[in-house]
Amino acid sequence: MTKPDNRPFAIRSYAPEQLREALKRMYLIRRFEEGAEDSYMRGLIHGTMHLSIGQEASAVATCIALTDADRITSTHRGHGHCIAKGADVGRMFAEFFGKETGYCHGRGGSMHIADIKTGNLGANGIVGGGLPIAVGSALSAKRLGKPDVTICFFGDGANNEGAFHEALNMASVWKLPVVFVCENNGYGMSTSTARSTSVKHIAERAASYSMPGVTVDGNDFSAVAEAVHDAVARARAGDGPTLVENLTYRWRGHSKSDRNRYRSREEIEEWMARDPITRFRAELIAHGVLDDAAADAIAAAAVAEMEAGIEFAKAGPAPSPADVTRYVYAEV
Amino acid sequence: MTKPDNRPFAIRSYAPEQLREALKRMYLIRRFEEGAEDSYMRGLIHGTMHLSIGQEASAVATCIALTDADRITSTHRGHGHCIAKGADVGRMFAEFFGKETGYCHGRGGSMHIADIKTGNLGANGIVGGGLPIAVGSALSAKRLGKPDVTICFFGDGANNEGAFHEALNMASVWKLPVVFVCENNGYGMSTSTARSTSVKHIAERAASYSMPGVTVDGNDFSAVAEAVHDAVARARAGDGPTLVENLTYRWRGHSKSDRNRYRSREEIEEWMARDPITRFRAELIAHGVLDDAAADAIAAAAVAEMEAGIEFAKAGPAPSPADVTRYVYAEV
Amino acid sequence: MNAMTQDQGLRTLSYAEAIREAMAIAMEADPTVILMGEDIGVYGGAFQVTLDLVDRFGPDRVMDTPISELGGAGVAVGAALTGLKPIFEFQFSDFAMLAMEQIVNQAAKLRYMLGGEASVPVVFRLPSGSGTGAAAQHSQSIEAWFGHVPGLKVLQPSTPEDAKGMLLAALADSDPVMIFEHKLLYKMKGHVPEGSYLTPIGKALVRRTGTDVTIVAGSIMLHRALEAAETLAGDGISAEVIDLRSIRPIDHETILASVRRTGRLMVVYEGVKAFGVGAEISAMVAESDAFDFLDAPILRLGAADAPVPYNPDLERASVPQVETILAAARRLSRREI
Amino acid sequence: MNAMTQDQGLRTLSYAEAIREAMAIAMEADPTVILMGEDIGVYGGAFQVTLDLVDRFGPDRVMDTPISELGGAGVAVGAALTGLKPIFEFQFSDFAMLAMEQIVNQAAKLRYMLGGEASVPVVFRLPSGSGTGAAAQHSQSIEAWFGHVPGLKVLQPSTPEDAKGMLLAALADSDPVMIFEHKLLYKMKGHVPEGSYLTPIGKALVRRTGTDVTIVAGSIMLHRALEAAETLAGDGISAEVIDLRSIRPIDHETILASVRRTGRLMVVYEGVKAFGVGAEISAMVAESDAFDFLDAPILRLGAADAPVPYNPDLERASVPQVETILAAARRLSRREI
Ligand SMILES: Cc1ncc(C[n+]2csc(CCOP(=O)(O)OP(=O)(O)O)c2C)c(N)n1
Ligand SMILES: Cc1ncc(C[n+]2csc(CCOP(=O)(O)OP(=O)(O)O)c2C)c(N)n1
Ligand SMILES: [Mg+2]
Ligand SMILES: [Mg+2]
Repeated sequence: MTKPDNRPFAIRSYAPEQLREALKRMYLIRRFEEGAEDSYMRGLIHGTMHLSIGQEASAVATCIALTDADRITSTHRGHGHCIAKGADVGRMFAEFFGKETGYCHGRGGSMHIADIKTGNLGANGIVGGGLPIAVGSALSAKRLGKPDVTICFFGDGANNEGAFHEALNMASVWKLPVVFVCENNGYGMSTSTARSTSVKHIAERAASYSMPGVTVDGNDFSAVAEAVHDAVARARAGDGPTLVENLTYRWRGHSKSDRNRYRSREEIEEWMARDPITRFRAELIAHGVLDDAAADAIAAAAVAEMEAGIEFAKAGPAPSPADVTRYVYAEV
Repeated sequence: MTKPDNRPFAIRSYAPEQLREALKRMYLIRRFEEGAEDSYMRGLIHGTMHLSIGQEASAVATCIALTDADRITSTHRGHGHCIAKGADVGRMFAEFFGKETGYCHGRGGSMHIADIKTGNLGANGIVGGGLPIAVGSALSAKRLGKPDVTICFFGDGANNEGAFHEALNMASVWKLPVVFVCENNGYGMSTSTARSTSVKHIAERAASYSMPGVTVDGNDFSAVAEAVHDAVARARAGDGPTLVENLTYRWRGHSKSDRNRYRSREEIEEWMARDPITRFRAELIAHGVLDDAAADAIAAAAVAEMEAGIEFAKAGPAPSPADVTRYVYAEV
Repeated sequence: MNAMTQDQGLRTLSYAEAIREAMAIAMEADPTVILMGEDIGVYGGAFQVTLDLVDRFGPDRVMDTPISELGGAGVAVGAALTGLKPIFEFQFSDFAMLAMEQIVNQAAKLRYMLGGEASVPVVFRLPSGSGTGAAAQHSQSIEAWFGHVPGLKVLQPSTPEDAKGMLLAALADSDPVMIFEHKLLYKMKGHVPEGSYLTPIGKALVRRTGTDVTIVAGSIMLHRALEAAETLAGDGISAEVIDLRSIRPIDHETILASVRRTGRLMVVYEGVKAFGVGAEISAMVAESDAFDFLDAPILRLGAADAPVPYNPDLERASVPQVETILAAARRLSRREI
Repeated sequence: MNAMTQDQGLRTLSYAEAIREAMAIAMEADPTVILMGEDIGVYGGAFQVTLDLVDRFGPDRVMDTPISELGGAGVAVGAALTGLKPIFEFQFSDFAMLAMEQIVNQAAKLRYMLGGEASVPVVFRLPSGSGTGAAAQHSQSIEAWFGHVPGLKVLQPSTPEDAKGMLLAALADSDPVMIFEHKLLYKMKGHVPEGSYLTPIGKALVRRTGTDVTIVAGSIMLHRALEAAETLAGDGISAEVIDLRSIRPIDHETILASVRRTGRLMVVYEGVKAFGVGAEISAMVAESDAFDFLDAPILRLGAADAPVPYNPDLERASVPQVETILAAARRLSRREI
């Protein structure tokens, strides 16, 4: 009889190389968003943006075991998902700077970044917009006989959209290979789940669709990874969808114009003390996946990658105003 | 110590006069719809219509204890609700015949009949269209400090619309005095609940909105009356919404163009054997509310009322084509 | 209904059959084509357009959806984005209002927002129009809205032949296409070629040549216009009748060429007059060089400024009929600057 | 931005403040007026229009809704049908696409479908337009769609004074009214009278008189047109600038009277050119007797045929700017038949 492996799920399930890459992506998300914020302040980026700082575990642990053929749909708060799925931050910055070298050739910006090659079907400016699209993506996999799973990220606020209900119902009726990952950060813009949502946990709503629903600490990398792993396995086995709810928190305001009149300083600080990156890093060190120096090196690499990304983005050409109607229709 | 009253809920709760009126309305619905069907065959009615024959208990037992100030929102299959709430069949037929004397002055037809005076906010051509409207009506009652309750009728098919989800969530969050009455007749048009809906009983979905959900035999007058009574009491007490699911069956096709390729003869016959009118009549007789002769007299009165209604309708004037844009805007 | 639709020894099908044939051909040829919609399986669709297709292709490819228009359309969009070619039927075009977000915010814009890195080859079929006594929420003609949406293509077949060819063309297109089918045309018969062929998207067609006045009309209004033109000929008024066919893009050239010749233009359409298809065509002509050739104001005949009424006489009065077209055409032909 | 908006010793407010003042006045006067929308309470609305109103009127009358546009709008419709007067804010007009069914199938049609037996006095407020770098799903100008919908009234204030007066007029109206507010105007300051007053619905306003060309424009385009007109005056071109104000109904008389005088018409609007506001106005003129007074084609300046792009230069290029208006007006003034 072998001794049970009591290490956290992620540690016992993934190779050290994968885990280090995951830590790297978490740092990269954090640094990328800080870099974006800084660029925004300097006037290099226009419009608005929604930062996911504080939610990095949810994005990276969800995507850790996915292949490029597995797909995600993302949200307005999608930078983390994008990087977690493997996007290049240079092309992301280029998009923010409105360059032809950006993922959307400067047409989309932060709210529409997609990276089809790594399976990211795109952020979405419409809350809940990605929910049925994810189900359609899962339908494609099933009809085309492919093993690919689709992960649908959405927020606690999105769960009150009719699209949520319609999408989960169809996914269940048709037993499609999709995992609904709710990033419950407690607020849809200024409105707390308590004031907007008639259940305590979004995962309770899974019962309405006869699918498993699980709520996990979304700042605990291993907890997220395990829940998503099980859901993905279920989906790949043809057993249908699952709803995973990651409890997490965004450190920053909803968007650049948030004056933060609806949250207390204490609440924010309490959550900052549960920084998912610090926790994951400590876990990796505790289990010998790396040491402090190696972790610092990873963190430093993330900074370098972020900085190189900004340089790449700055250097890229801007689209020509004459091309304003390009890409509306397929070119024939 | 008094002996517990083991009689069915309706018998012990309502005055004989009310019960006889209820039986009368059930007969009237049946005869009205048969009359409408017949008129349709004769070419007196154009368009289409959705008959609720077989579902009369659900309509009448739901409305038995409501006042005119209590409101309902109805559906495309709304004749029963309309009569149950107290409408005049003459004006209903007049509407079907497209007359100025009809409830909608001939502009609405079967799918839009409303009778604001008796609290019927209207049938609806859009599946699920009435769900948020009912919540709005309940919001009015609450804000205006009135004790009125709103009943929202909808079908099993409608429960898969996003509007269902959004409406129930808001009603619950705001604790509004509304009762959602799902008439589950097993099919949305040709699509069975099994093929369209990821739960067995719609009432299971109440948990997603932290409201009570109860499933009853919708052809059992007393069962419906009791469930709705409790829900209305809860609503009036300020405790918020309830979802009541009446299991029932429509004897006729979905609409006039249904070729019935999705249900078996046996299934239909099985349900016809559970005729809600026959059952309620027998119950009333068994408990001495009336005798056979009195019941026959009620049935005959329903026929007479139906026939008089048709005559009234025929005699009414048609709107003038010159008035085609009348009623688009308020006249000032 | 008129000469054009009469059997001349050629194979005839109804408009509904022609659409069904197009779907069957596409499904045979391409396993990625699927059908989605409410009651399109064993029921055959509210207008029986998909009748028996589920028997031929099975429920995995002829999918009855729950009554979830937003979600259903969104599933079709997501499927189109990832390798399938869905044909999504809205049971009535009116219900597309529930799915505007997926049609307009997602399907129409995805290619652009993604800088050309993705495409959404979805086809939406929308039974449309009045005349069935189904009242205000089941009788609308909302196609003009989609003319206002870059990224979409919007078609309106008026014959069985075009109904088939346009659907096949839509499937061959890599962008989202909306096809508005008129409910009253489903039973109309006409010649339909065998096999696969594509009716070009964005091309209007002169269905009757004339010299005195140009009448642009699509869908069922084409047939009313042709009937009116026949009577006008007896009056000595020679009307050119153009089948619009495509609302987005609009075939400017065919219309302008005709107006340059006739100097008089009338647009007939079933949607509400204000902000309808006629507004765009009129404005397009009025800003073009053909303006200089106009000998009279540009007339629009559209629906009354009201929801579609239930009463059959009101319903009839609310949209252009042969006699309204006739009267307007006579007025227009007499008008001098 | 131009003379009209400059302080002349009179009380000035921003467009957002003017709207807020209108809401506060209405809520003070009428306890049935309530506000509904996403984040309109403590957050003050995405554009801070409802700032602090929740403190004044409490959360029962300033209701944060869940993110449920269809349901939220439907609740407002149901409430309006039964005794309340809700002002429902869509956070961005783009999100109204989720609620088209309740706006168009229900609110707009209920009075008619019920033969006049009910009314739906709801007001929808819709922050609209581009210029904020928010890209394709947060920058649309979809007001033309609602011009196509009988039963609705559709307004577009271009000044703080009108923003207040139109909202009060909308609340005094017993039919559903949609008010498209331009995001770039929220901070614009201008004179706003104290107290309650109603800006008449359906009346355009000549903001600048002229003799050579008529420019019809609404919302932010009015300001661009006025700026262009100022420059044109230097060129010796006298432009009459009409503030459209109301898209449904459109004030035919004011526009036609001007065109009869100038003989030249240009319509400037931010929505996509095809099927936009300009199409309706152009067609209305081209079918009217004013047609005979036209000395040149009718020009439309609308948005490029594309979703609104993110890149700021593309975004700017996608909608009419002062210089585009100038160039077009010069072209138009020189044009002879
Ligand atoms: C349909 C729609 N409604 C409203 C908005 C405006 N909006 C953008 S993000 C947001 C809050 C979303 O909350 P949640 O889903 O919890 O995601 P989070 O921002 O917390 O990540 C709102 C209201 C939108 N973009 N789309
Ligand atoms: C939004 C919308 N989608 C589809 C339809 C067409 N339709 C009318 S009734 C119906 C079935 C409704 O099923 P259910 O809610 O169960 O009511 P039932 O007809 O069984 O009483 C359908 C699909 C519609 N009227 N509205
Ligand atoms: Mg959130
Ligand atoms: Mg049903």
